[in-house]
Amino acid sequence: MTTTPEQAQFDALIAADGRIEPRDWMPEAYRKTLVRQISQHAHSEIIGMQPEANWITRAPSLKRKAILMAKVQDEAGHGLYLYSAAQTLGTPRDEMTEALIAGKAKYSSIFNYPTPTWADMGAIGWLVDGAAICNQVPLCRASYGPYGRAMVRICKEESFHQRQGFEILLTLMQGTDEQRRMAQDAVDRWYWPALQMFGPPDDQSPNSAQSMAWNIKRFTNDELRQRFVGMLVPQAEVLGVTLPDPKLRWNDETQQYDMSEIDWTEFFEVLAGRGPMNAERLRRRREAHEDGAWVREAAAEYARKRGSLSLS
Amino acid sequence: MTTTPEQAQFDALIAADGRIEPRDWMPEAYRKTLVRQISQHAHSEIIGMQPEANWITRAPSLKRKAILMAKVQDEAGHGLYLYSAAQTLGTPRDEMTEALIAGKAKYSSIFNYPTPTWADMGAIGWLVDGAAICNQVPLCRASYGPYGRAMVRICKEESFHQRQGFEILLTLMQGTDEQRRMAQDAVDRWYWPALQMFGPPDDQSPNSAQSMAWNIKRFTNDELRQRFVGMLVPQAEVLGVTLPDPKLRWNDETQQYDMSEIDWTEFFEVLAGRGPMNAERLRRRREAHEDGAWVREAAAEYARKRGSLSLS
Amino acid sequence: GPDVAEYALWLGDDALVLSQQLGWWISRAPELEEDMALGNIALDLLGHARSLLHYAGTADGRSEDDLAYWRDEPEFRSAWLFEQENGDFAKTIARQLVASVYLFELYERLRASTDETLAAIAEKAVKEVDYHRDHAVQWTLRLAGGTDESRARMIRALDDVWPYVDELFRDEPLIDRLDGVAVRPSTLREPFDAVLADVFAEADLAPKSAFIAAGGGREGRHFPTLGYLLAELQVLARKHPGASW
Amino acid sequence: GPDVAEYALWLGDDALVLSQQLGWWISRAPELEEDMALGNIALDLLGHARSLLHYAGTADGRSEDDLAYWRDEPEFRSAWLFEQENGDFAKTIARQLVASVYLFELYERLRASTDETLAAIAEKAVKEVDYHRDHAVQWTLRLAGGTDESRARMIRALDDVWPYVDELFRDEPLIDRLDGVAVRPSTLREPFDAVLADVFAEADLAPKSAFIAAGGGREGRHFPTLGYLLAELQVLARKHPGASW
Repeated sequence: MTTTPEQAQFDALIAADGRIEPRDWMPEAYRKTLVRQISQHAHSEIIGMQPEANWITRAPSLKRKAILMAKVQDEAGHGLYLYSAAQTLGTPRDEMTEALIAGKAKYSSIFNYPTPTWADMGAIGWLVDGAAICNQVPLCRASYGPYGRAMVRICKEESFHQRQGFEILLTLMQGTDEQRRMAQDAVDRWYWPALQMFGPPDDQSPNSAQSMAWNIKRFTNDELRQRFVGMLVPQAEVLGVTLPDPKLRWNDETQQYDMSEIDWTEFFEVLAGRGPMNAERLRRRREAHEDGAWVREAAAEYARKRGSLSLS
Repeated sequence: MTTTPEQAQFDALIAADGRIEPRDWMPEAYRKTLVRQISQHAHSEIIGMQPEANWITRAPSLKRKAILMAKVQDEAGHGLYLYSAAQTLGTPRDEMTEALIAGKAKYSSIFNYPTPTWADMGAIGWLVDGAAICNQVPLCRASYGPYGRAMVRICKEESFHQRQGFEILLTLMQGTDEQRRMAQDAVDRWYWPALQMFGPPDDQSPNSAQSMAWNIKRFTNDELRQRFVGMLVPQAEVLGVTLPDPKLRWNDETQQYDMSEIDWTEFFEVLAGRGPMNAERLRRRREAHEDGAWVREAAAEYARKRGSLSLS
Repeated sequence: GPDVAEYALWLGDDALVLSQQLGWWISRAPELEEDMALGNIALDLLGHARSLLHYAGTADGRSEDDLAYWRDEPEFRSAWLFEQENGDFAKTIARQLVASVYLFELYERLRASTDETLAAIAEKAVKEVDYHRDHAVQWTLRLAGGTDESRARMIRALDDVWPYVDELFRDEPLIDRLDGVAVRPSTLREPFDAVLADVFAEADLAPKSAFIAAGGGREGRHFPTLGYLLAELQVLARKHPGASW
Repeated sequence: GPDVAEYALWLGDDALVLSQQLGWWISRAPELEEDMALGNIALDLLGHARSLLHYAGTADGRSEDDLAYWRDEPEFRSAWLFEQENGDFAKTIARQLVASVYLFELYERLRASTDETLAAIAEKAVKEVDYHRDHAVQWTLRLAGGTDESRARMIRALDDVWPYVDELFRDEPLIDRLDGVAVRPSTLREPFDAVLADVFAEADLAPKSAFIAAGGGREGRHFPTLGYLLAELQVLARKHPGASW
């Protein structure tokens, strides 16, 4: 198999850690991988609005309500940037939305968990956004330009969200007994699912190597997971919460944290559609999309009429 | 003007306090008066469900919730009997419903008031159902058979509802200070509108005479109002609530209660569409009707298919 | 004992939550006959809930109202099916179909419980639930066999409740401790499926979902709707602690 | 003084109630751009509510959260327009159109208030409300001039909010006591009508209703939706008296 000139140019750019832009030639597999990853990421932002929207109307103080509203709204914004980045690869937003609603597209499995208490707003910020940041910071250097640039903006906001989550938990931990219990319970529920956000162990992650070769991914799943836990441990101490892993401790020899083996059974159960909220997340997205169809049609029709008016 | 034989027979029946049945001949004006009165009464039952339905999901004990649900459900039943009685006069239910939703039909103005507190469930039962009973008991002897018979059944249930309303207020009056205040406040709000349910004073009620001549109505507005107040006074003493009329007292000379002059300004304001809930009552009825259209169409279509199936 | 009380809570909370949701329809149904029918069903279920909560409360001296108004979300024991929102009329009917067929099979067997109170409650309830079942079946047939729109809505509604069917038939550890007293949920699946198979055959329906919800109501983990439902149910009572009504 | 505080509550409660309702749309809007736009508007309004409630509370030492979470329904001062349900998107837009045109005219004049705090709040708010007004106008035009369905919905929505317009422009006795501080509501009616007349002319609309609702929000008599809205808004805070968040 001979290498085409375009392929050679692409390879050279990647080798030089340069950026691929929308008009550049790229291998089909690279394009496909990116569309899959970026649209998954966009869907995750959109579906991820739901667990938090659950508490907007019930937030326990006006300040927290404002922060939460702004956060969920940011997620809509992230979804928009990401859909736009994916669109530069030739896939229209509608098509991605249809795939999501039809259950044919993936999104981060973490959003299939419910948010039964206010403390979940803290735990999601601290743990879920925290894990997302570990995953995403390296993506700011992803080889595909529009993706990398979208991630720069997103990461800034995410780290703000993580701080707010931490602050919610801190306030709860300094509050009443009931509030402390609420915070610890939320950490207990979100800790393992957050660790699972980095994906299966490296030896079971077949697509990672290609993504790393293409400079889309920069670190392995296990590397990122370690980095995340390293970040959490001192913060947990400040909070006064216990991370629910009795085996968790620093190992001077390996220079990383020992931890219990992750139980992937539940992860794969949720992935297979047997988590708590899988059905509801898609139902709710579908409902919003379908209830809004007449509005989108009206806007399109109005634009069409105005367009033909200004042309006539 | 000569009297036709049918007219003579009708007049004789009325004179003998007999009953007119659907197949009997009747004057057009009699038919029209009845359709108007019965459909108004039906609409009042249906619209009257809304102020009470407002508390079904929030009733403060399961027993009260059950009683309230049963009551609102009874009102749907009353609406059904009355629409059926009106249908025997040749007006289909659909037509009456359309007229209601289009704002072309009247219903009792009392249901244009809101029910901001639980005590309103007591005050409506005691005062509104109480006034309704005073109005309706004589209607059990109305000359039109189907109407009189519907009223017999309705009156039985209404007097049960009135007792329940009284009991709600009694419990509140024997409760905490806040509950007592709530009860008195509700009585203050509903007392005058309830007295207005009997209609304008006799000297301003032009249609009464004809209705009485036809044995539809048996007592004048003022007679009924006096009877109602006479019933309330001892019950208010048992409850320990104050009726909000400083001039209210028994007059040995006239052998009836003296009372303040009724301020009809508000009554006519509400009647003219400037009450608190006029718009909302119709909007909500329209919404239920329109949201249910696809269900009624489905039922009709299914029945049609089954019918043609069993015929084939 | 506490185990029987816990079991009574399971059944009582299912009935209470469903009743609360159906109560919303009164004054909003597609026709007056349905205001009455759904009202009737809500009333029957509220009756079951009251009997069951009253019985559950005898274990530790709490009243039906203590249990309904003063427990927080994690103390409730309702299954997720009952916690699904009313949605449109088709969704309400789909939920009713699953709920009433399940409850009928449950109460029919619970009549033979060695616990006399539960047996007596079941004896009364089964007759009422039989009517609820008939109501749901008739409407399922009408909507599935009515217009194109009603059929589409009915199919979607069944698909939407389907993920919550599985939880109803899980044997929790409590069941093992209540041999002869409780009905083993797993034993109800076959008769449930058989009844639904007949209905679906007649209506030419085949509910499906890519999902089976994890559930967890029996352990106090609830569908997000429950928090809102309880906020509304309890708001007035909680504003007046200690008051009688 | 207490009169200024009362006036701040009027405006603050209007903003709080509307913000709470708009917040529901976030994650449920017809398109992502509207999740963001409605979220933005809700956030702006919440900002106004916080400033105004904070200021109202300085009169007697209550915090914005004391006022938002610990007052009961009769202590709220919102007008009925703001208490109207979200309904469909057209209803939300119709409510937004009336609310934002009214608020724009109000805040524009309130900048000249002799009360410096109110003037400063108005100075900031008027710019944001200008954007809200533009958003509502654009959508009114789109829906009225879009499809047959959207036009029918827009007409119905405007008719449905119309009975609640009148209350906004009534001069309550409080206003007489706040000469120079408060804006006299009746003076806003003419500019309000003028703006809407332009919009309606462009959209070929003519809202009408046989009804003018009595209202009464400024005296604590509210539309029935408010009780439910507050139950949800306050449920968590009230479960934990004295807690910080």
